[in-house]
Amino acid sequence: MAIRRGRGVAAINYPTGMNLGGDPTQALVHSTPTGNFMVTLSSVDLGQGMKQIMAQICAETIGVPTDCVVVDTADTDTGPHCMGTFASRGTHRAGNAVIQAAKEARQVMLEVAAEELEVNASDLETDGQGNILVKGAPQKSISIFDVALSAHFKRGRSISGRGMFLIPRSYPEKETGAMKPSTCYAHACTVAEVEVDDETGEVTVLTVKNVFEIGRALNPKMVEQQLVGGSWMGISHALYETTEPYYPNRDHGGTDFNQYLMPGPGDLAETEIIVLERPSADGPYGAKGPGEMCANPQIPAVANAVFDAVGVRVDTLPITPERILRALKAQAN
Amino acid sequence: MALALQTFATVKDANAALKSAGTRYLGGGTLVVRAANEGDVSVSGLVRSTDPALSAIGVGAGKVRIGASVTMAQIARHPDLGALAGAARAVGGPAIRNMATVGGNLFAPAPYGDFTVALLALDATVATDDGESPLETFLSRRGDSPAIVTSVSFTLPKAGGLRFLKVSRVKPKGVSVLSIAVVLEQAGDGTVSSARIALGCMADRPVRARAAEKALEGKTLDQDGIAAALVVATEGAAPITDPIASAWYRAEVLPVHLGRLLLS
Amino acid sequence: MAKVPVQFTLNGSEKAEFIDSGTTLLHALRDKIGDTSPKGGCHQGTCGACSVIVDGELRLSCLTLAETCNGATITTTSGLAEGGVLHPLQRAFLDTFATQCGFCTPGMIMAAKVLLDHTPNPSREDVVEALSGNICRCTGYEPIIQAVLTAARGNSQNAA
Amino acid sequence: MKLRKSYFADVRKDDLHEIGQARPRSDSPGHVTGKTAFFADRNFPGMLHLKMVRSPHHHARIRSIDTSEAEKHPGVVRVLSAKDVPHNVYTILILIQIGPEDETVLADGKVRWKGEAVVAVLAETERAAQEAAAKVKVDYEVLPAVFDMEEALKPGAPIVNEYHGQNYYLYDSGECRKVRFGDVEGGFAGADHILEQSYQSSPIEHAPTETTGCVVAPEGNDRFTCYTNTQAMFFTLDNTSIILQMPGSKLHFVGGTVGGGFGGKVDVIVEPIAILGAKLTGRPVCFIYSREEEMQISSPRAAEKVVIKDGVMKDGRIVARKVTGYTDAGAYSRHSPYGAQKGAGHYPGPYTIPNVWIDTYCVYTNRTPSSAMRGFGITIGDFALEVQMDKLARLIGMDPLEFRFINAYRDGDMKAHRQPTEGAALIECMQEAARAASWPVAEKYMAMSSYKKGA
Repeated sequence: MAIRRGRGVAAINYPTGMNLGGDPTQALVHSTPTGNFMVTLSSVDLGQGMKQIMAQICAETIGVPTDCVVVDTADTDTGPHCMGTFASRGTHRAGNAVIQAAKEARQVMLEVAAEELEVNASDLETDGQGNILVKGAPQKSISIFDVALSAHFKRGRSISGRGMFLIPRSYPEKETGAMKPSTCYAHACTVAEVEVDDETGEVTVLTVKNVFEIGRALNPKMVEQQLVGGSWMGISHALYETTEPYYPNRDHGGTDFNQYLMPGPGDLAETEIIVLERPSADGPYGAKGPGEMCANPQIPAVANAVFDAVGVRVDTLPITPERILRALKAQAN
Repeated sequence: MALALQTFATVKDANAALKSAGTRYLGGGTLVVRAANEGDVSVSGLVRSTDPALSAIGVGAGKVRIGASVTMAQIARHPDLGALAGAARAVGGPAIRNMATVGGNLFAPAPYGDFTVALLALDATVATDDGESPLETFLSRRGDSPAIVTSVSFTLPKAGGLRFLKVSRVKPKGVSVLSIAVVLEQAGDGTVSSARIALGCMADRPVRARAAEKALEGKTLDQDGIAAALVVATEGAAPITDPIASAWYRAEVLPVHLGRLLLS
Repeated sequence: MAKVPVQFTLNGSEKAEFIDSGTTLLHALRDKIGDTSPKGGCHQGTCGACSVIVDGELRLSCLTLAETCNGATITTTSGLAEGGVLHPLQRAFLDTFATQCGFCTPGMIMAAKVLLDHTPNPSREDVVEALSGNICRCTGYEPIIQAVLTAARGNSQNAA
Repeated sequence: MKLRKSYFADVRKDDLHEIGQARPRSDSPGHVTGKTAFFADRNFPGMLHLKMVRSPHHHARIRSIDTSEAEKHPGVVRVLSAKDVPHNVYTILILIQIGPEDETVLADGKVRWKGEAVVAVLAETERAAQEAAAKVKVDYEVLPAVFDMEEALKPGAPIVNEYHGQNYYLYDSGECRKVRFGDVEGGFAGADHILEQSYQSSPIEHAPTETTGCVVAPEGNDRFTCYTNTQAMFFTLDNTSIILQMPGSKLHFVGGTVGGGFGGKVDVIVEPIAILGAKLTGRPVCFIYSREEEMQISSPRAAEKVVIKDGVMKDGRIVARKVTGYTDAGAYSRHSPYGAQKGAGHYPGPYTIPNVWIDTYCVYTNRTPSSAMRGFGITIGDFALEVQMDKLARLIGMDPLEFRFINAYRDGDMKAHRQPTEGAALIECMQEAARAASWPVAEKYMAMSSYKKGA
């Protein structure tokens, strides 16, 4: 019996948003009479935290604390169109729409504040704490609470904005394939370290060191959630997952979580996550879509580590103990 | 038709009710309620018995009798059943172990039924109201008789006397690639005087590895001593193929894991 | 169809309902009583999302018939917060960012609560074992393990 | 997690208030108290349960369907088959002119995969629906099926889907999406080494803990509110409107927090038939996939086969790369032609290669239709590309990470699909990974940058 150790590396990039564009998302923003802000969308939160991120984007753009923003989403009676939550598009597309809507609302807010303070709107700034100040003369200020009251009950202004983001559709050229699949790309590099039992083919992933470049970490803890969970899913894809274990034969497809294999809490690799930020030119505050690509580099990194450990290639996913054992036996012959 | 549950104080009355077509006995629910949830319309009625004997654990004079309704969790924490705790803990996660019963485990098709593998190596006896039968005989006729299993009995192995291994892809919980239970008796010189080896996933139900048992007799527990047993470990086995592993893989790694267990 | 009575204590209050015989505890809680905190993720006993505590033991409500729980004391995640104050486990799940989609969360918290009720100072291995019947597809488990360990350390207030 | 702010500091302003802050999630308190409302947490009095009768065959002609016994079963309120669906055509991307009308909502005359929906039973209880479903009699004439993509592409293979007439999707560019860049054969001719390798995957399930489903309630005013865990509210609204031939104004979709998606809830599968049931019965309806349906019926990530042929020089430069990708769509298109095309735009990966040839095929077989999943069109390709990179490095005796530095794309490099590279950061990721893993890399690579002078 020998437990053999190996490590492997993989580097990848990943497009943000629907391939070839043409996938719009709209947002509406309005203030309540007391200076809170509603973001109205039809985008869906799948657990990645869309609602929280849109609130932070809106708050940053208007210049208020995130607590002052409420996101109302996923209702076709109220929310304007969103193509949907997929293709790493949610933050990028909806975020841009929210920024546009929030900017328009902010402009109205500043105009009302300017009337109240009897200055030019261009001379005003927000302090991020709920107040609007005159640049260079911060003692001259008004709360956003009072601005919203004024807008509603005195000046008859709607502090609101409309946002729409659309990357125009690209059509591939038939013969050359010239096209514009995406406007920005996230990047990653993973180094995986494994142990392989050369008598049973069993693989233990000891460590994964993941470096992700995602444009901007809008909420670092939520980014970490995505990346840690994605890294686990990548390892899971590499070694465990299939609905058809004997593909292309359709027999013995799993029908429950006992038969559909994924790493359990006792199978976790020591996982390191490092994030780099190269803001994208067209992303909301530079953000790209990290949600999908974070599960990709572990698969080849683990595959390459298995080869490094035992000297056999398994080029079919998942890299099961059986496939490794068969390869080892073929190699021995 | 709804799925109705009938509860009886005695096993006798429950046995009588089980004679109705479409009626199944409800133990911990992990097999039969699941089947009903999944649309198995052949199950139309459930029967259970609250007879306290079904929930009793009796240990005395080196003998153990475990009522059929005793759960895996109860076995795992019983102070006198430490030798079986590993096998009981091999079943499911914590919630399943609070529900899954000894009686139910006897009926669990491979890759389930790991605890029964341990019972088979212990040469357990299965009791119903009709009498007692060796577990191996019971398993060979599993499903033929509707009689409710009331208990299993066996001689309590000494501490460490039951070697048990469950191999899973998913840790710490996961269904079996295979499971192995071994009970050995050794002579004063350390050679094996008798061996009972039971295997899970090497057929649709737990089976004994008789050729390997025989090959171990008179041998010492070292690499050379067990070699002959490992060669014949799969003799007579018909491993299952399922989403977890193929028959080929199970047969290939059985000798590896058996060897490791014997040398552990 | 004949109805059968069930009566038990749920999160400290007495509940009595007439249900169809054969109804699972999961359906009784969700559809009859209106406690939707246990989730139906598989109805097979393989995901743990429906986990509840019955007389101090973790049980899968999808495989438990409600009428077998007569007289029992049942705890669900919706009953953990007292007087609007979150249970330390709930607090720890928040503070360590251990929830994503949230569907597995109530079951995870039930499994963790039973662990901490019996083992106030668990090892990582204890936590892993306690959560082993519960599936999470979002988090990769590590944040959940950390949440349980944080709650056990009683320092979740300072963990954020 | 560590944020490495030293990289790209010159192009980034870190002066934001709310962005970049680890604010607590607003949805988390609802999750930990069990208060978050998922779609299935809505319960309506008199709600009916929908169960689907599915094909037991991989490929068969339906001779007849007899639902009479099922309709008489106690508790059954309505049984639906193809004739009840107003516009029995399912196509997810019709509004953006992608994807053919090659699938029905309920099978009409034929089934093309084991598990295809044939008859829907609506009953007072789940149990009654299951029992009645077992009484639906469908007379099938079993037809030859094909499961292997290469077999499916051979002449004489059973035709999976008559809509297409052949077992592949016909793009405007022909039988595959093509990318042609430089002179790939010339590149191979000049290469020191050629390596051609084949990679394969099988279908993968999203496995969200919450299965796909919806709950529909008639509002009493000819409108229907559908609580759903779709990932795309308006895909669902628009497609339902077309299938049911109902004005969109009659439809109201409410989503919210979804119990995990990963791409598996982008197909609009459950809502149209559930709303049809609600419309025809006037009752609330729930249609929730069982775990088995989620595992074997809901569309998985496609199986893929990727063949990569590379020409590489001894000094580490890849001079030509030819990729042929096959995506196993299963019996129907759903999002697969889109996914296969996405692969064409992704190859040859984040590397600058002067001569590239890419063909990506979308192939039909008699299996569960595949569709989107996290990393759609790219995940399996990246597995193939990055294992190939490892093999190439070892072939020429070079360190696998240094080999990637030599070929990594940088700002301004022209990609095979003829877009100049912008915002590259592969090199920096590899540098940081080398540091984190103590992977020895020559100083010249550690000094590289994705920025290119003059770019």
